[in-house]
Amino acid sequence: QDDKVLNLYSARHYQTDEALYADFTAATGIRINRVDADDAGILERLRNEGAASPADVILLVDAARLWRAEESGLFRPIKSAVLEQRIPAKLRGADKGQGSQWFGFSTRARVIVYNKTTVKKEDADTYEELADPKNKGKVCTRSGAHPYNLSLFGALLEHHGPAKTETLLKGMVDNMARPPKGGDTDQIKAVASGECAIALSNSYYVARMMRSTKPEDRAVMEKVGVVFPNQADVGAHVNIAGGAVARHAPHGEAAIKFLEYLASPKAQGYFANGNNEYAVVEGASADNPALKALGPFKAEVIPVAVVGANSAKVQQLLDRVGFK
Amino acid sequence: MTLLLCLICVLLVLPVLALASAWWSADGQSWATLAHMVQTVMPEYALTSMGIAVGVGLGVAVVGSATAATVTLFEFRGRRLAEVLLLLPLAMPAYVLAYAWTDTLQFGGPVQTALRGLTGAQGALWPDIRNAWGAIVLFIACLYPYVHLLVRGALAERGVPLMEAARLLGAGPARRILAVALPLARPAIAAGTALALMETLADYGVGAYFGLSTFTTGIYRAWLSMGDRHAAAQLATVLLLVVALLVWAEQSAQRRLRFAITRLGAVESHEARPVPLRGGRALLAWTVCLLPVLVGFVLPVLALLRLLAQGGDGGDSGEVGLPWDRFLGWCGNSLLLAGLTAVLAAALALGLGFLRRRQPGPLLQGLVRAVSLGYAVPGAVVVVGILLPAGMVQSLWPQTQAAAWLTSTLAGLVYAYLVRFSAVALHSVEAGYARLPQSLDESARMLGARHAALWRRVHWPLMRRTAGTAALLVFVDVMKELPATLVLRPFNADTLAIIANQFARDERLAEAALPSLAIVAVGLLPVMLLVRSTRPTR
Amino acid sequence: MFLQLDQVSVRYRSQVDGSGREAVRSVGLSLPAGGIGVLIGPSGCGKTSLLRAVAGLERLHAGRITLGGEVLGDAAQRLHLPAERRRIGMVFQDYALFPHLSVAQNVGFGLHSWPRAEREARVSEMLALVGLSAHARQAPHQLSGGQQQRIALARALAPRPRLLLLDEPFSALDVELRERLAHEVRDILKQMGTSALFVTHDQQEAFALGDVIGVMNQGVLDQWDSAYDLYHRPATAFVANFIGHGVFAPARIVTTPQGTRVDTPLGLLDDVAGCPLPEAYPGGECQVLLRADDIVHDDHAPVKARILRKSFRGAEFLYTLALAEGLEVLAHVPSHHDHQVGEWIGVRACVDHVVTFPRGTA
Amino acid sequence: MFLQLDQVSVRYRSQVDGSGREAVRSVGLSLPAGGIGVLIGPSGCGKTSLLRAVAGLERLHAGRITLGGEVLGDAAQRLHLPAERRRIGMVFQDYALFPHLSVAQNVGFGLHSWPRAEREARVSEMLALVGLSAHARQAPHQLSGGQQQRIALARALAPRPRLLLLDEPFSALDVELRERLAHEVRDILKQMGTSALFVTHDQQEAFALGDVIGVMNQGVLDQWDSAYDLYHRPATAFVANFIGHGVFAPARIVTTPQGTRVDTPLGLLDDVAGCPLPEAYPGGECQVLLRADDIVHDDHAPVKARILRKSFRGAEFLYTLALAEGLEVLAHVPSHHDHQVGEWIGVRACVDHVVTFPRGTA
Ligand SMILES: Nc1ncnc2c1ncn2[C@@H]1O[C@H](COP(=O)(O)OP(=O)(O)OP(=O)(O)O)[C@@H](O)[C@H]1O
Ligand SMILES: Nc1ncnc2c1ncn2[C@@H]1O[C@H](COP(=O)(O)OP(=O)(O)OP(=O)(O)O)[C@@H](O)[C@H]1O
Ligand SMILES: [Fe+3]
Ligand SMILES: [Mg+2]
Ligand SMILES: [Mg+2]
Repeated sequence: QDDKVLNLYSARHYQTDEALYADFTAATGIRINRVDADDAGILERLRNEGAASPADVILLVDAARLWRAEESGLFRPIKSAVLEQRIPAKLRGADKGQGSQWFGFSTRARVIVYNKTTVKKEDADTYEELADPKNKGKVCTRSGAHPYNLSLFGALLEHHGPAKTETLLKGMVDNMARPPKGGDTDQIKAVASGECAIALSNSYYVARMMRSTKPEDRAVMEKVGVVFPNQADVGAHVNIAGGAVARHAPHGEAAIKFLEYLASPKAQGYFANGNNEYAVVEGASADNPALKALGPFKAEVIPVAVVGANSAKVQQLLDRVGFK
Repeated sequence: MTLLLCLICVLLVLPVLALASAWWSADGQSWATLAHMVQTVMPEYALTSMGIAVGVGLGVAVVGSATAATVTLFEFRGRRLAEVLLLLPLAMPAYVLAYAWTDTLQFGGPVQTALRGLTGAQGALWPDIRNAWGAIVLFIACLYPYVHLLVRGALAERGVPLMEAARLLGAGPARRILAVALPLARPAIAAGTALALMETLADYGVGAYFGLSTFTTGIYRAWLSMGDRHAAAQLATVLLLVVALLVWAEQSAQRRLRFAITRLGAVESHEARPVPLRGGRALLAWTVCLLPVLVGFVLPVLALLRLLAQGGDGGDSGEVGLPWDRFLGWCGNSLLLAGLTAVLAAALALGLGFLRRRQPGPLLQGLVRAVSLGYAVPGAVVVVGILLPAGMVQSLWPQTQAAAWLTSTLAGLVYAYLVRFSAVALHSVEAGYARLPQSLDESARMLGARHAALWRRVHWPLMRRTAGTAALLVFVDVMKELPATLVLRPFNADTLAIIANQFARDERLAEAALPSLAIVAVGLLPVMLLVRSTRPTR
Repeated sequence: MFLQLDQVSVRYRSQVDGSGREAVRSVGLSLPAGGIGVLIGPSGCGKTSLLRAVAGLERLHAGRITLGGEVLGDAAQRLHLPAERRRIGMVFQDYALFPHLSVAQNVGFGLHSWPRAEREARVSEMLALVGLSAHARQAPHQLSGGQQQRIALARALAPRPRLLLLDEPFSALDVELRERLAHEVRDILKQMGTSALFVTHDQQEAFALGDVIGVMNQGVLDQWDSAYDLYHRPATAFVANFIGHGVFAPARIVTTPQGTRVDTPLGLLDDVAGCPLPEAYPGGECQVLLRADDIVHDDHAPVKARILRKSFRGAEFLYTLALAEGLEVLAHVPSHHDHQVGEWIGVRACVDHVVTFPRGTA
Repeated sequence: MFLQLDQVSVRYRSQVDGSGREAVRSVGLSLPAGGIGVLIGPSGCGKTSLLRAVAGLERLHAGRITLGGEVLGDAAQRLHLPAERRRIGMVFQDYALFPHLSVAQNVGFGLHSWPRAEREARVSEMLALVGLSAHARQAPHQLSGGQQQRIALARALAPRPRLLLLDEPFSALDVELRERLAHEVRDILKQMGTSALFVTHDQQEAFALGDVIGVMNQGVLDQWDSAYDLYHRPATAFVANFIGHGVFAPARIVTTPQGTRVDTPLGLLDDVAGCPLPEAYPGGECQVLLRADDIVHDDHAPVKARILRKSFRGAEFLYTLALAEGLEVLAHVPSHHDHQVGEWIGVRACVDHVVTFPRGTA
């Protein structure tokens, strides 16, 4: 077998990753074959290719999906000293003796964005406040069914239990300034324009807007404030983008090498600087001005498996309260 | 030959069957999921879908027929230009249209901002277009060409003797068009509308972006959020059943009637010549033609160009913009896939059309109907339908590597496209065949022309243009296709649609603008080519 | 006159070389209100083209058409009233039934603006007239050729047009039905005072239907006259030849003690009421029309002829005979005289109206 | 026999209620090699349907067809040879010319496998036969109705099929052309020994063309016989009525000293060669067929009749007459007797073959 190639299935949708891969090839001489799609599609493909799958490394951008793929036996456990050393245990799959099945390489926080002129920061600094009647007609979000939100609500469910969560979600629905639609950037712009006042967004979209050279984007960011929610209690919700080695990977060696490369300072720098994500390796995010400006925050600690297992339940709750 | 075609059909129906099989293999969990959805959201989803379908169906039928009638039955300054313009929206993917219009018209978009600045007004000047009504308008604007193209073909061969007869029975131009020309084009209108409807029902991109609660949204939720493939497949088959019923109803209504014109009228007759329009009426004709083109092409392209001119949001962070060097490769992949699929689909449709004409029977009819259903399945669900049987085959006979083969070659992708888009070619060709009188076949057969000769010497010369139209429609559909390409393409085989989607998913509309425009531009190539060959010579 | 055509020409542009071909040349005719005219002539002579010009489906290349005083078309003034505004009905040679409408809907097409009840009544009435009430709900393609033709007729009659054009409206019907329909249609037209212009290739039908009959020949209207005059006083050799079975025999006008006679291979012909004076032809040389009905088989006749062919026509045989000097003539012989091909039989001419033309015109 | 039909039925499934309608019912007929058969019958009686069954364009609902010993179709054995393998030519009632081919290409369509030179020669030959050589390069829609029909004929004749089916091949042609073509087509068929089955609604044509003639009535073949027998010995009242102008008059078979006679309103009829014996009818009561040709105008005849209508037919008038007791009869009267409508004229019957039927069958 030609160990000079590596087959990569990626759900990362960031053009900056090109540089990341090119660097890896330059460093190791291993060529990367790549297919990127959405998480669901990649898993479906992997599942059906079965033992014949050419995939070596799988990159996904949602912890729940990583967990589910692991449950379905699509990954193989990895023993790698480098990975174990660099990546915090809470960002790894459970180790049942043979090593973890997946590793998080970057994180993004689900932050609250608010309009500085119409909303006081204190009124929007917890997720729960999104459901508070005081924010009636102010909230906008992307679809509740989007993995970013499913993941967040899954965590809420874990904290509050089903009944309370349902009330919370209902409250959010009642507070909506408009029905859920568009992406996170859309919500930020809507907050700035005054169409609504409070929104949820992934941190990297916020950071990207902050660093934009376009005057409109800067004008948008002038108008909005960003807050890491729940700093007083559980911390802000954090999701993981991570990778794993496919169960039937033909180039297992190269695959591990690649994952180790992703944990390297250089690659972590790409995540942090190129895509405004939080690197998992200490200090790598340091020179991203936007992330620096956002400052440090308290992240929630919650087992990924729990969030993953919750997503179907969350969807049912959403359906019930009419959260689109 | 018959066997081969039937085999191909079975192969193409396989994914649909795989989805249907979910009803047998359904477990308690999927029933629970279904029950939950039916109790909570499904009624609303179904209602929304129905509303949108009705709106789009009526809209495309009216806009498509009206524009087709305008350019074929009338002559006015710049008619040729109008003919070309009317096809442009074909190249426009619905999701791109949705992005472009939303960006332009939304609260914080350039138009409202400018207007607010101008008038000093506050708040939203108009409601957000991201609702069911907006979706209906957008779908009409990008799907009417299906109807337009097919109807244009039908009207070009309109029965001159019949139009003359109608004249002599006192029918003025309006009644002649409404009571004779268009009813004769009914198979074409029905086929085009069916295609537009299936496309609408299968859509996810626009629906998701607009936050619409459609049936397809439901399917996706069941699959993605609840992780329940079975329930998703079950819902998908419900959708198929509805579509199948609709198509069947129209077909059986048509069966009683004929739409073929046995004798051709004199070329020089008035009826064969388009009626010249001048002054106000010519203006009206232009309005009819321009409105859909403006909404479906010109304005969104301008919007995209504006985004492009503003440059990416990349900023100083050193994020890369578009890698120009690879752009050609993406174009190439798109063209290759689209071209290959278009030719294959058209050939398949012609083959099946021919067979059905030779041996009309319920078996073939059912098979063709079933193949057509692929178009009504949301793209990602088709992928599941394709991978499922392949995966099964592979797990039973691992050495075949069926699923891996499917994903590691372009052939697999082309197969997926055929599963999904054969309907487009089938419907077009069927509408074309409806215009060919049976008596021609009969006389050819009496003169000893059977099978191949009948095909080559009678059907092909008379169906050539229809085949071109069919190929064109498939071509642009493949150019725009996303979900199946996303999942099933081999390594490193990105297409323009993939790239556009990558940017769009990353919420970078400005960067998405360029590949989107490229899709449009590349899609226009064959459109232009076919404008010429599908232009009626008579 | 109700319908008036002056110098009407119709031209088709040829697609091969772009040049024009005149299908109708300088045709003039007129028809009184309520009159029925019939056009006959060989295939391709321009009958359909002329009807289409009257209907307004072809523009006039030259000439002028008026109907009830109103100018329908005038080539010189570039005037052309659109067909749908002429209130003229037409039965097309190829029926042109709407394939997407039922039989009843086809018939009712022209009654669009009528109140529903009246429309339905009229449709039933028309279907009853053509004997197809039972087929009202069928599609045209489910009908036989003759049935389709009858629907086309019913459809054209239904809206009570002021002028009706009928292009071979009975060509696909059997004799009995055709006669009955011709009769009834004529009665209806006469009752309603509708004028009509028929095209037919059946002389009997022309004679039975027409108040005036026109014979067309290569785009030209040779004669526009009553049936009787057409038969007995044909204007051209072509008309003489076209109407009724006959051959032209060389003849000479001679003056005998009993008066002017025509000397023919069958002997001297007598009744020269319709015959021009001898000096009309140089040296009296002319040709005379001998119709099959004019030749009588008579065993005692001095002239003998050999039977070349014979064909059974019911009550009689049509014999093709050759005289000794070679001239071929036709004769109707009652079918109880059963002579064999090759036999020599006696014939004589028994002509009421002698029709002569200059040599070489036919 | 070359062509043999046994108990052939054709049925169309009605699309409205799904039930079947029999267009042809248990038809049996046979045609020797080189023979020419003609089918006549009223519109919608199933002629076209029968031809289509022979051609293989409709499946048999019952019965069996063989051609030259080969079984073409057999309903009982579910056998159906496809049309294109039967080597049968057909002229369609609606021509069905190929719109994308020129006239010459249409004619040459069936000669695909012939060498080029031969094909071209044959096409020219056929075009010449139908008199359309000048139109070879035109498109079918540029031709007149009759011209199109002739192209359809030329196209079917060109490949020299072993059996030719012609569905009203001359219906759009004028009498002269039609007779010439009928004649020439007959000669060609006879020369080449091709069998043919014509459909026509013109009795004269049927008599002129057919070796055997069949009369169809509502899907049933009433008689399949020579022209002479059809006319003089009709098998059914329908055939008698359909062939030749006539009416049925009540009559009685009586025995006179001179032999058996038929007593009719016009007096005793004499020649009873074809007449069944008196006891065939209860009390001798029957009806007798009186054709227009059988009624002779004779000023000295004792029976008088009043002229109801008259129509000019060229050599003669067709009079519709009413006898004193009310019976209407038809008569052909030479056109030099010019009586007026309403006048009473003397008539007598002059019947060769007396045709009688039981009362109430027509
Ligand atoms: N496709 C069809 N579907 C149903 N009924 C039909 C169809 N074609 C013909 N018929 C019916 O079958 C009967 C016989 O039709 P056919 O065409 O054989 O008549 P025909 O003898 O050829 O008459 P014509 O002289 O008018 O052409 C008619 O009553 C007609 O209405
Ligand atoms: N659309 C056309 N283009 C060119 N020539 C035509 C066209 N229509 C008819 N013609 C020619 O014009 C002449 C007259 O045609 P027309 O149809 O008037 O004949 P017609 O008298 O009706 O003959 P028929 O009795 O055969 O129907 C014919 O020679 C025909 O070939
Ligand atoms: Fe994202
Ligand atoms: Mg004509
Ligand atoms: Mg017929």
